[in-house]
Amino acid sequence: MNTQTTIAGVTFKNPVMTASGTFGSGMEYSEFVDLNQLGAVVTKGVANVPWPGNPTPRVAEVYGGMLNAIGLQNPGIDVLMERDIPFLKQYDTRIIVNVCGKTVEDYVEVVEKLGDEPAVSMLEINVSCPNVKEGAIAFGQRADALCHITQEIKKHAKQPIIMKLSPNVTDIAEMAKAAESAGADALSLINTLTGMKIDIHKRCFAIANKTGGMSGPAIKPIAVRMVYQAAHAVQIPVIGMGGIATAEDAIEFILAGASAVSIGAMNFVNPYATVEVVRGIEAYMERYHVEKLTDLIGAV
Amino acid sequence: MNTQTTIAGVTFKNPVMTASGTFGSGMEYSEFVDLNQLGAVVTKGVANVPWPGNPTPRVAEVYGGMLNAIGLQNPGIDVLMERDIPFLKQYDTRIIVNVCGKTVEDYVEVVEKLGDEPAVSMLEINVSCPNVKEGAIAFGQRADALCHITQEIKKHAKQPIIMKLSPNVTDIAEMAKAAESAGADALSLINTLTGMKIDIHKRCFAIANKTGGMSGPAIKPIAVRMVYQAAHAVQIPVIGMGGIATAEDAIEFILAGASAVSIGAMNFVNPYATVEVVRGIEAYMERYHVEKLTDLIGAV
Amino acid sequence: MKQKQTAMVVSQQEIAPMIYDMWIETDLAKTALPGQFLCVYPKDRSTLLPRPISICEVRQDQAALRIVYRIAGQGTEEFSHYGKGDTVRILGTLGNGFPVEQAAGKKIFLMGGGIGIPPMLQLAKALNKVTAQENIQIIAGYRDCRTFLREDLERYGRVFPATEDGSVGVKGNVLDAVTAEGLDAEVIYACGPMPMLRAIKRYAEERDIPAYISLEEHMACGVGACLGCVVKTKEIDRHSHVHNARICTDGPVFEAREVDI
Amino acid sequence: MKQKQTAMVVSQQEIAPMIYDMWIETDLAKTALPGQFLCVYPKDRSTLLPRPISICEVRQDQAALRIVYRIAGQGTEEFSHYGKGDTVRILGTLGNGFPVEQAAGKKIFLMGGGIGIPPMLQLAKALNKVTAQENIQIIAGYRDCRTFLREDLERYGRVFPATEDGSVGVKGNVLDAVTAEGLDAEVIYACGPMPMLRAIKRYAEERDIPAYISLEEHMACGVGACLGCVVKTKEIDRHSHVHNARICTDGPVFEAREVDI
Repeated sequence: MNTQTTIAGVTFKNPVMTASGTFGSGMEYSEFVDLNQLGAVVTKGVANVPWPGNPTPRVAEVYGGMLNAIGLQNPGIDVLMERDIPFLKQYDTRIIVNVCGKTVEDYVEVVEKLGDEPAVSMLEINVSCPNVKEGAIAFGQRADALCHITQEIKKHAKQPIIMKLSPNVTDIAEMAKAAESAGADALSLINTLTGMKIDIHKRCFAIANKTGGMSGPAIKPIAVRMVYQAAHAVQIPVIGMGGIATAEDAIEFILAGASAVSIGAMNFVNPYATVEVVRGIEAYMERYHVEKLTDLIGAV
Repeated sequence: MNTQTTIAGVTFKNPVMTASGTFGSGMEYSEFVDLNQLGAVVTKGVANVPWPGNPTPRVAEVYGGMLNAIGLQNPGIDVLMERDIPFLKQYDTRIIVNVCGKTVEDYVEVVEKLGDEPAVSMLEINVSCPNVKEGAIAFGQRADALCHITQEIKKHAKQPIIMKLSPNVTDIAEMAKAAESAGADALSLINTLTGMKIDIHKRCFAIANKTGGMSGPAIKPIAVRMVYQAAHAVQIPVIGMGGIATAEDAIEFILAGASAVSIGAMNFVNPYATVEVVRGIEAYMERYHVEKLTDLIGAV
Repeated sequence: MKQKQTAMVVSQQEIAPMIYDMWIETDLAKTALPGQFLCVYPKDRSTLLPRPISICEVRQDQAALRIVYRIAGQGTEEFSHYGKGDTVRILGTLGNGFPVEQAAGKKIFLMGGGIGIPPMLQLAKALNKVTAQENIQIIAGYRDCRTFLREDLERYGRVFPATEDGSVGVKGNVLDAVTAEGLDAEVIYACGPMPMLRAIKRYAEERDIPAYISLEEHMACGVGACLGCVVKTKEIDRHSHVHNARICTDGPVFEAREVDI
Repeated sequence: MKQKQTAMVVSQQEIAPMIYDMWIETDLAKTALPGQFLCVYPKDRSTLLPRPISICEVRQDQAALRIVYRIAGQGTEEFSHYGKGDTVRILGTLGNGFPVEQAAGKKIFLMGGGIGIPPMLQLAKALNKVTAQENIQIIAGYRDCRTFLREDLERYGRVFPATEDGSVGVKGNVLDAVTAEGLDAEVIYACGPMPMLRAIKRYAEERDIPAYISLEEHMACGVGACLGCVVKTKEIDRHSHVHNARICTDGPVFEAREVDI
């Protein structure tokens, strides 16, 4: 049985990754799971300088999921390269760094620094965080803006780039095509859906930022639909995510066209989720006599 | 305590309505709830001629909700006026008719026939059904198209019109403004979010139409966010819906800016949901000494 | 009577692998008809839609209903853990049920396939009131030797089992059993998987005898409002005004000739 | 030790309106420290996030942990129905806990407000090992005469209750009690609502004494990965490299001067 999957020339031992922002840099969850078992660790979004993020409350529970407005708090690229990458290098897993910024220049600065780090296999460009005022989402909700930033980053990136798409758009296929035409090597989706929760007793917002990004099993059907539409609109590989809790969920995304999947909010609910999904995919392949994982991609 | 709310000059005894397509024409649920207790019954979308709808399976369960692709099966406007409106006239509740069509002319034909029926208080124009190929959604995802159909219908409508907006858009505020600028008397949102479910054992789509509209508590945070954004973008009243199961949910929408609310998929889970929400809103107003329901609208 | 209520579980046991037999105490039993069904609601709030489950047996005197169901997912898995004294949330009784009177004095097939067998029990009981027991031929199609409900059925008619693996009775499906046993009938009542119902529809049409088949479809409301569970009809349906009837309210039982399956 | 496990409920009772007292059998007790907390996960799938609940008491010999919590929503409401023999899904033990050694030989305030009182019990127990019992002054702020855990606390120190309604002890909050009773201390440990903690921070800074306060914030992961539960810090935090520390891992206990609340 071969669980390998290849994205933009990079081969992963299995299709299970961590969704950026839900797994830190792996250190916290290394107490629960053996990182060597994962296809890749995708680190929390990092900018050119440290970001303090948003005021609290930053998270709230919703039916079947959660809202978050962390605001991309991060220690900056230098700390990531000095502290977090060396930690992850100890493990036999791929490293993908998620990159965020407020301006194109911010992104480029981070991308260039990462170019000197061969241990980083791919870069995921976050143009879809709904929780930061400037930058980020502004690039992710307009096809022309997405094209522009993708082209600029491609000029400077040594590693293949994954454009992480926002689900808060009218036509995900159009966005996927825009990123592909601008040179993206792969796509990942979905980032969180913008949501809101109001405390009816205090008559205030549950999240200081008013709106937050919604994740968790509740959003899975929307994510599966968008992954299906994106995967059928482009030739480049798609990494699927959005509410994956079990191997069954992961396989649903793969059948919809995803070449790999990421576990996000469910790490918070079940710290063993990533490795359980790896084992569950193997069990499914065995049960249905699937020899190569790649035979399942888009096989609906 | 005054639970009345007024929309485009039409006064409702309370803000609780039924979401189009989840309550038939009231007949089925009249066995469970006293329709006299409701602010309004919004009937299932009706076209100029009978529509057969989509093949089955038309519905599927998802985490915290459901997908549906009924395809607007309906008996046509003549049957509605001869059979369903007379039935609803027996009750002391407002009647709002949801209108669908494939072309502008289809909509106009229905709207003109309804103009002769004074028992119908308002018309809700469905330009956001994700499950019919032509018409409907095509009008609901582009601001210019939404403007056009709104203007055309306003030319022929005797009753005030509610434009029912699709949540499958990048900028709900832009769509809300487009409808208002074109003369809409009110807005209702959200219609369902396009989702997909794949059966990983049969490796087929759970719904014959492949995609379906997602509803239920799982989508509530997205709905509350969009109602808040729409209500703050326009002057006309907004009717909020999307996963409302309890009075607490309904109040959350009202605080977000909704002048009224609709109960949708939860009628299927709890046939008494509508009346329970009416009672629960009264209890909340009593507990917090709210004299007029209108004091709660947008009070976050 | 249609009502959503919280009822009490009287007893539950597994009678075959993954197949559970639950008795529920509810006054809905007073009006329940053979072929009608209940909507059963999971308690876990992540699974909201009702599970339609056909009524297997009715004890009006004890105000008790019996349902026999197979674990098919998270909802039915939850139900299978209920025990005596637990509550169960139900909506019922739903659907039209089998037209018992059509069997008056006639020779009958009751054909049940797999989890379509349970509704045949209450139907067989009712048919004993309108025709002689030797006329009641119950053909039950099982996977294997786990012939659940067979003893109960034998109390109300002649039972001819068929099994996919041939371990009991005729090897094959219910129609194979009819041929092998050389049986015939003037009326057919059936419930089971779609391929079986299609075959029975053909069988009945060839012999020009009525066949009342109970259909299944994914449901959301169970009361005829959502139009989720429709079946194509030969004629334009009086309610929908298109070629669709609602399985939950116009059915689940249809005369085979009326539907296009 | 950090581990997610399914543990067994030993006992549970309501000790004040909406306030529940649960003993859990778990080997996590062996390493649990005063001021640490557990994440407790609801079983209903519609509520996924853990509920952080502070450890009230530890019995290492019996491998048992005690938590005392208030019903605040659907999750804690679910927990309140658990009884002896039921399972409870927990992640623990989490957080840094109170620095007991800072109290060596000193005169101490343990200040608990409302549902901030429970962690004071295990802390008082531990402090008995490092200072004389008469030095351990426990000031417990209650709403009313329902002075839950008071008897337990009295076994480990001198308890001065304060009540909002004045029904027991001093009328007012914990600092009103300090004034009224003319108490003083060299070290403060506190847990309770933010206004109370802010007042204690001021009180301690005025007297230039250390105050170790346990903070609360909405959490998602409980293990320091999501950055949901941060508190502003006076200095740049060594882990985050910004003025934010993670309450779940760098806390929940902070020296009041270090945080900007």
